[in-house]
Amino acid sequence: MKILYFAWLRERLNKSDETVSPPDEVKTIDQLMDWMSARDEGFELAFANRKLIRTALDEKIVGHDTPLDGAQTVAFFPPMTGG
Amino acid sequence: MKILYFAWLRERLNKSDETVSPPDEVKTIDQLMDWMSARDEGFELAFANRKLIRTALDEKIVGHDTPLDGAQTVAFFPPMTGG
Amino acid sequence: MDIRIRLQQEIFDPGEESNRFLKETATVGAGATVTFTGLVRSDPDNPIHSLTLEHYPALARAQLDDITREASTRFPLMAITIIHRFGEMLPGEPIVQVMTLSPHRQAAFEGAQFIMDFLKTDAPFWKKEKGNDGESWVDAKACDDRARDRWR
Amino acid sequence: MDIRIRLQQEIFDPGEESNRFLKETATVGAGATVTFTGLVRSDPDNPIHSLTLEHYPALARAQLDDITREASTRFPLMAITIIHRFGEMLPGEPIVQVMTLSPHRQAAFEGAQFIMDFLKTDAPFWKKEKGNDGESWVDAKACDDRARDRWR
Repeated sequence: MKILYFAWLRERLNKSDETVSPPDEVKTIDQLMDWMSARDEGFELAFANRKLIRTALDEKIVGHDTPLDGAQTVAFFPPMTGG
Repeated sequence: MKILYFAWLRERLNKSDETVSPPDEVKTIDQLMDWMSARDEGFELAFANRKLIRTALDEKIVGHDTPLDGAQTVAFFPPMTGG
Repeated sequence: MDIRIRLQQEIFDPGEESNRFLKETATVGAGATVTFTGLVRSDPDNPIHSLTLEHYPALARAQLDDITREASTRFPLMAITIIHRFGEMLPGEPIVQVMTLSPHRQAAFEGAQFIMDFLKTDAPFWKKEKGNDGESWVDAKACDDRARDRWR
Repeated sequence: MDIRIRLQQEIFDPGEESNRFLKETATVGAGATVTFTGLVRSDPDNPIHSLTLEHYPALARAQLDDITREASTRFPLMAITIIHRFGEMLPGEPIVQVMTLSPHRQAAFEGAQFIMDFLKTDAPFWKKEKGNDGESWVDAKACDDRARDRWR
């Protein structure tokens, strides 16, 4: 599973993407964030305030409670500020 | 007193302006239209439906009950359709 | 506030006017500009050959002065330009262009909309269409009055 | 419906793009076109040196596809073009341009406003400013969420 980071999340984690293989019991985006926080303190700190984190599964913006359901790509990013 | 006509009023009356000297008892635009209707059948016909007539006194759009109050120019025209 | 009003018979180039507006009025504090352009519209099933706009020059200028002044008190605008043509024009040609500049997008949008809504009903221009069946004056539309009245 | 979406690093010419939009999409039934241009804004008292836009290309395209499709079902539009830049840009430069074409002015205005309101909050672009005090990410604004939510 490919993970993408954008904007200050990318800067704070010092990487724009990584590949992870979470265990089968990680079924939702929330659970993925829990699992990644447990294994990586940097991730835990950057993701401490989850209200600031937006997520997309396979190029579709979704809520944190969405099932991963075999998604290839999970993207994490702050609220958008384009235009 | 100069009278200006625009759009279909101008066409119907077959003139774009004229100069008139109404008597002193003609004090409002309504009364001016009454006076002009009495002396000119063409005017009376064109001004039959006064709801369709808009008026301006000295380059200011005003209602029919406005006093003439020494105005130099009275303009009559249909509802505007610019833009 | 930089307010410019041009009444002219000659055709104008919409994009060139937008660029000139930006070049002549934009400062570093500007964040948004809106250009509205009204075009001579024709119905493909009942085409018009031309559109003629009659106007009352002195009153048109006075009304557009009032409308732009009111827009500049209601919305935080940095500049407004209105170009309005009169005389005869062909389908597809621009009739009117309103441009606004502001720090923020809502003001730029609402300023331009406000100006167009009032211009439609309160500026002394009258449209006459020439088509297959001859000439006819365009009727004022109730929806234009309603569009204006929502700002009151 | 002619919908075009361009994401590009290069600067663009606002007026030239408006003219191209009209030239390539306008038919005789068109009566109104609106162009919104967002500019890199700087505060004269605390100027920025540059603005950098980061984006998520595949998601940006998908979101702008959705937003324009939704706009075209809500408003009687004949054409929409969006140009959005990414990368580094200087104060005064255009960031984004949205153009709409319609038979009627309200649809052209509302279509462009709708697109901009959703683009601001739902398209994956992130702004970073470089100023006298170094670099900082621009915060999302609650007023942008409210502007979007009035369409719901």
